[in-house]
Amino acid sequence: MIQKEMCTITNHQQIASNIFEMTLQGDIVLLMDEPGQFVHLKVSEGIDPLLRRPISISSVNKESRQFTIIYRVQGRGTALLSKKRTGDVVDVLGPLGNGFPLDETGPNETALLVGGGIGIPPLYELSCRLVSKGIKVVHVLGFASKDAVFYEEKFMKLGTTYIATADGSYGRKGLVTDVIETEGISFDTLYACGPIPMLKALEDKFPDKKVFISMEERMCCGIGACYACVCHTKFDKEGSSYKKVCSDGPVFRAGEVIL
Amino acid sequence: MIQKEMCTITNHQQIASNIFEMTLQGDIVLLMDEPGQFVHLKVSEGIDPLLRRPISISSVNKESRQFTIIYRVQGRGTALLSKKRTGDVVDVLGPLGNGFPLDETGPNETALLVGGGIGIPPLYELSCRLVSKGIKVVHVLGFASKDAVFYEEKFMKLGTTYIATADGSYGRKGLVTDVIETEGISFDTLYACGPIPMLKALEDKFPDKKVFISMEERMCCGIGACYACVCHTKFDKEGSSYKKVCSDGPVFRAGEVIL
Amino acid sequence: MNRLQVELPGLSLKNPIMPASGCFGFGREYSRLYDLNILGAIMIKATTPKPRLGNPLPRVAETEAGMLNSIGLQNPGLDKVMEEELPWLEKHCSVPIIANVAGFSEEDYVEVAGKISTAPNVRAIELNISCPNVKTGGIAFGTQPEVAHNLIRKVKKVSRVPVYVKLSPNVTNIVDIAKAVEAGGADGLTMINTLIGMKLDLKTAKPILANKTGGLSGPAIKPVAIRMIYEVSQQVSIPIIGMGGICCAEDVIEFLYAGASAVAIGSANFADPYICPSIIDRLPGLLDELGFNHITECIGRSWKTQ
Amino acid sequence: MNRLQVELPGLSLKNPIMPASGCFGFGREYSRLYDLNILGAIMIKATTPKPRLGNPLPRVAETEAGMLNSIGLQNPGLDKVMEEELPWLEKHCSVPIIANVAGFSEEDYVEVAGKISTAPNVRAIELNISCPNVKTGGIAFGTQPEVAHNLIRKVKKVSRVPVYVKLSPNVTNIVDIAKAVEAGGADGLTMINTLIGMKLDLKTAKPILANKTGGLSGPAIKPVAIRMIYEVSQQVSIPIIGMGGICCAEDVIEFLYAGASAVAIGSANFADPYICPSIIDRLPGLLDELGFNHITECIGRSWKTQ
Ligand SMILES: Cc1cc2nc3c(=O)[nH]c(=O)nc-3n(C[C@H](O)[C@H](O)[C@H](O)COP(=O)(O)OP(=O)(O)OC[C@H]3O[C@@H](n4cnc5c(N)ncnc54)[C@H](O)[C@@H]3O)c2cc1C
Ligand SMILES: Cc1cc2nc3c(=O)[nH]c(=O)nc-3n(C[C@H](O)[C@H](O)[C@H](O)COP(=O)(O)OP(=O)(O)OC[C@H]3O[C@@H](n4cnc5c(N)ncnc54)[C@H](O)[C@@H]3O)c2cc1C
Ligand SMILES: Cc1cc2nc3c(=O)[nH]c(=O)nc-3n(C[C@H](O)[C@H](O)[C@H](O)COP(=O)(O)O)c2cc1C
Ligand SMILES: Cc1cc2nc3c(=O)[nH]c(=O)nc-3n(C[C@H](O)[C@H](O)[C@H](O)COP(=O)(O)O)c2cc1C
Ligand code: FES
Ligand code: FES
Repeated sequence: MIQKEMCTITNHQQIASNIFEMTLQGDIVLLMDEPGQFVHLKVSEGIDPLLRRPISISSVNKESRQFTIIYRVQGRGTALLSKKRTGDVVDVLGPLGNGFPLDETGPNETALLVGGGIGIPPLYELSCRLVSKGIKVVHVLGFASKDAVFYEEKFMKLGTTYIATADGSYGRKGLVTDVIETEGISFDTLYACGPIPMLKALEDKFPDKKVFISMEERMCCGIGACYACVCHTKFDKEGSSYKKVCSDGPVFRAGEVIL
Repeated sequence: MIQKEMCTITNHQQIASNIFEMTLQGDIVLLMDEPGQFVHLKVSEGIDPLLRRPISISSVNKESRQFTIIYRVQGRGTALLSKKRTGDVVDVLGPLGNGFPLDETGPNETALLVGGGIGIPPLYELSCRLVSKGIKVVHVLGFASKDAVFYEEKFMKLGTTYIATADGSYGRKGLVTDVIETEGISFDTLYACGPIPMLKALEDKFPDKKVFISMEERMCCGIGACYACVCHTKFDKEGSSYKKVCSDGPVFRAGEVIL
Repeated sequence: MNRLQVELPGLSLKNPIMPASGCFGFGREYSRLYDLNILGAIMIKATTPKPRLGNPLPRVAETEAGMLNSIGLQNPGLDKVMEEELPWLEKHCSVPIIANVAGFSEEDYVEVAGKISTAPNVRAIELNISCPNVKTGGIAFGTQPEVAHNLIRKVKKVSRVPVYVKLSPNVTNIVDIAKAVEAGGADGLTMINTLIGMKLDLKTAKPILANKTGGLSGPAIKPVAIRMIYEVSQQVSIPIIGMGGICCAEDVIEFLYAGASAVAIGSANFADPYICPSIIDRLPGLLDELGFNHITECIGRSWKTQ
Repeated sequence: MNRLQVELPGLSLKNPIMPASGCFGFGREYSRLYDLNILGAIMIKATTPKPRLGNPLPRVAETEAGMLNSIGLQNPGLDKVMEEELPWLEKHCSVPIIANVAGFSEEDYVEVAGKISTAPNVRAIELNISCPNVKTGGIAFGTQPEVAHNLIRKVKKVSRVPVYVKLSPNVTNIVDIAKAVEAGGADGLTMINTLIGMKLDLKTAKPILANKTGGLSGPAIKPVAIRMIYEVSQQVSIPIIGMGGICCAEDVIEFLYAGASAVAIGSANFADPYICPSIIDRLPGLLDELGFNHITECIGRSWKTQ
């Protein structure tokens, strides 16, 4: 079920350079079942900006009816969001889309969670859920540079965590794929969220593994009605078969859609 | 001189139904010399709404660098203004236009100040200044109804004050012109601000008196450059001679412009 | 008496509010949010003879008080619309459906209009001669009065339901087109489709949309829509369904004043998926405030002598 | 090296920023706020042969991310502009002046262009064949390629300075008009003028503007302006001064990317009277951020192969 609710901000803080963590409270939380789903936020009343902004749910607490998002200030919409104060309300539509499948990894198996930048937030709830099912998790998290790093300790509490930065200013220098290779990380299932080149590299590197990726596209409706976010399937590159990132995704099995 | 300044709200409260009083602080106050001038406010950052809003200066305190405006929530712009909190800043352009002439009334003469609705605010500073020059002031203030009445006591402290309401729910029932007639108020100079029909009635009623009126028109630039607020002069009804309300007014001598 | 009831050729509307074509798919998604039966009608996504994948991504870009789209008439094709989408709609709601008919040649339009108008819940078709996002067809039919005229005559011959024609605002003289369309036999007009626009990326210097240009919709275009409806409604005698930037009940009244008899809501669904039901809820109260008994009293009030 | 210097026919601009015609009067008022010498140029208010009072009030209405105006070419007339306004400008600043020339017949345009181009500080004229707010003349010249072409030939004969022609966006095919104007001998284009729009009053049901329709300007029309400049700049070889909704330095770069060589700022002056100086201040830093040495590197970057 999808709901629209004015949720109250219970916590809002900057956690890295340009990165904010916001916790919101409302009944909508009771509907949030799959890690990897997202919410569609109206960051201001009125027409400026006009459209909602899709942001992943990064953690959920049903008891306190609170959920958390982590976002980077990118343009006007996220800049306006970052100015809101605790106690203000935000218009939330959600939960939207299909999340990461939890049952594709068995107990005692290992899940590798790979995230890049603002693709990392949804992996946090995913990791919590996998761990609570007795699954071993390994995280490889890529950031642009040291000052963009967030949630390192939180992930470390859940499992082994490698940090890579593009400029080498923190953790290992290089790409997440380099880290997986040099560390020789072995796993049963791979869950990934981040920039398309990263997703592509992972797909190419592990053609025989169970790999799940989460996609990003520009959206309007967020619920599958407007055809803004459509991507081709590998099965039918030119034809009329397609997937909508907002309602069929954002999580897909690797190979399902063309990156 | 005209200045643009981000002024800080030092006080903001509702003083009647839909009517708010806001006090702002800034160096711009040092330029505010003539009662009847106005400021041009940007009520929000960004493009919604796009244009500034003209609001009269209702009182000025140069020592504390504060000035006060009184406004009615009319549409989107004033509604947004009314949501600002003490400590917030407002983008103020001003002071604009020409105010009421103080030297047209001699000491020991009587000035009649007639205001209707949100035309009343600029009369407050005017009255203070006239009184400080030793001039006797009489106020006739018209409101729609009882719940719209504001500043009655403040005006009473300065001089005799009659209140009229259109629906008779407070003070005398009827128009300000009725009050002037039934009370047989005599005066040397008349200063008026309010709806056009009121200004017209006053002009017609006192053709031989010194009458000064303050006009309202939709504005863009507020400084005389865009020709949005132009009105014909009585002297040249059809021709190309004209006055700009923003920069030649808003205060005109009765008869100068066509109402 | 239903104060919101409006009667138009083929369409008995219990209120004048309907989602605009392309912004509501075929109704399935929004049916998860609210009961579609509350709507006056539904304008479904453009249908072409064959399935279409549409234009490459990105297909949407936000602009000041508006948005650009270059979806490019993506749709599952006539057969699937007839076999799956329309029957699904019929099963789930009893609201009149207005089928948006698109194509790349006269034959395309004729084929789709002929077949789709036989569906029991399709009460009218909306001939889309104004799509700015395809290279051939679409807007090419909507900018030349004669071409539009001929197309409509052909479509009228095959359609079993009234034909509304969707006009493009990207023309020098909208009244000329409207008159040609009326003379061609159209039963009504829908206006306006999107203005052609573009947005460039500050970093790459290239258009944000893969298709380069897109259709501008949203509040930004409302003054253009109002002006065109005001002009056209005084020059034709067929009714107009108005659209272009409607965001609230007040906007609906403004469109009716201008001369529209009903309205469609497009981009505003994206900002608030419950916008149609909220507007419908609000209308009776707004009529009270404005002193109208019945919503039809608003129609053309900006130019009618009272 | 001045990184913001742009050379155009008749105009040596120390930066590509100028206030748009009609939004800056004849410069006097804004000179009270800042030194006009910092501007690249100034486009003065339209001038007609005789003084004009313009249209009745209200003449302006706010819309979403835009505004409507129906000033109607109010101006003190050619003689007074020659005798008072231009000499005042010459005395107070050394910036090139672009004189906006308007009229109701070919003779009007020829008369104003011939005389005003003799003023020593008028370095170019901007032929306003796109004013939507007067009943005859204005836009009538700007929507028909042939009419525009003939007018420009006549004006070119009498003008002592380069002639820029201001195009109307209210046309089906802007490229056709632009080509006709170029063929007529224009030295440059300025685009876009306003889109025709209308706003109705919720209470009275009547148009807010006394003139009923008005010209829509502001950020709302920016995507239309960008699209038209993108299309036209690839089809003509004369330079374009771009305008339509510019509010910040980033917008300026977008217009240059699209194909403009300089820009004019209109409605944004009303929101922030210091907008021109702020943009001029910000441009060098923005060029650094984007990695450009010189502002001319931005021109046409959206379509030029690098
Ligand atoms: C399913 C999904 C989940 C996401 N989760 C997160 C998250 O957890 N944290 C986070 O920081 N960001 C996330 N994003 C990206 C986020 O939506 C964009 O950064 C944001 O929309 C930018 O808005 P803006 O107004 O700041 O930027 P602007 O550039 O001003 O936005 C202009 C327009 O482009 C769209 N847009 C710009 N960048 C993106 C993008 N990368 N993806 C989609 N639309 C974009 C905006 O939504 C808006 O419509 C997610 C995107 C998707 C699709
Ligand atoms: C010189 C001057 C002094 C004024 N002083 C005061 C004052 O002290 N207190 C007060 O409450 N109001 C005053 N007004 C009126 C005030 O400017 C309008 O009420 C206000 O602009 C409405 O804005 P809005 O966004 O709430 O309404 P909207 O109706 O949403 O405004 C839409 C547009 O119309 C313009 N507009 C609407 N009504 C008026 C109006 N009456 N006059 C001018 N423009 C209008 C707005 O500025 C805006 O551009 C004054 C007007 C002028 C010209
Ligand atoms: C994403 C999107 C897709 C659209 N698809 C269609 C379409 O398939 N057929 C059509 O006639 N109009 C289409 N339109 C135009 C709308 O129906 C409507 O005419 C236009 O958006 C103006 O209304 P609005 O401002 O309320 O959005 C589309 C608009 C948008 C925003
Ligand atoms: C109040 C006003 C008056 C205008 N007067 C003129 C004019 O006299 N001549 C002209 O060519 N354009 C005139 N314009 C159009 C502007 O020069 C400009 O082309 C248009 O407003 C688009 O730019 P903007 O969106 O930056 O305002 C006027 C615009 C406004 C808002
Ligand atoms: S955003 Fe509308 S279909 Fe995905
Ligand atoms: S508001 Fe621009 S001239 Fe008065």
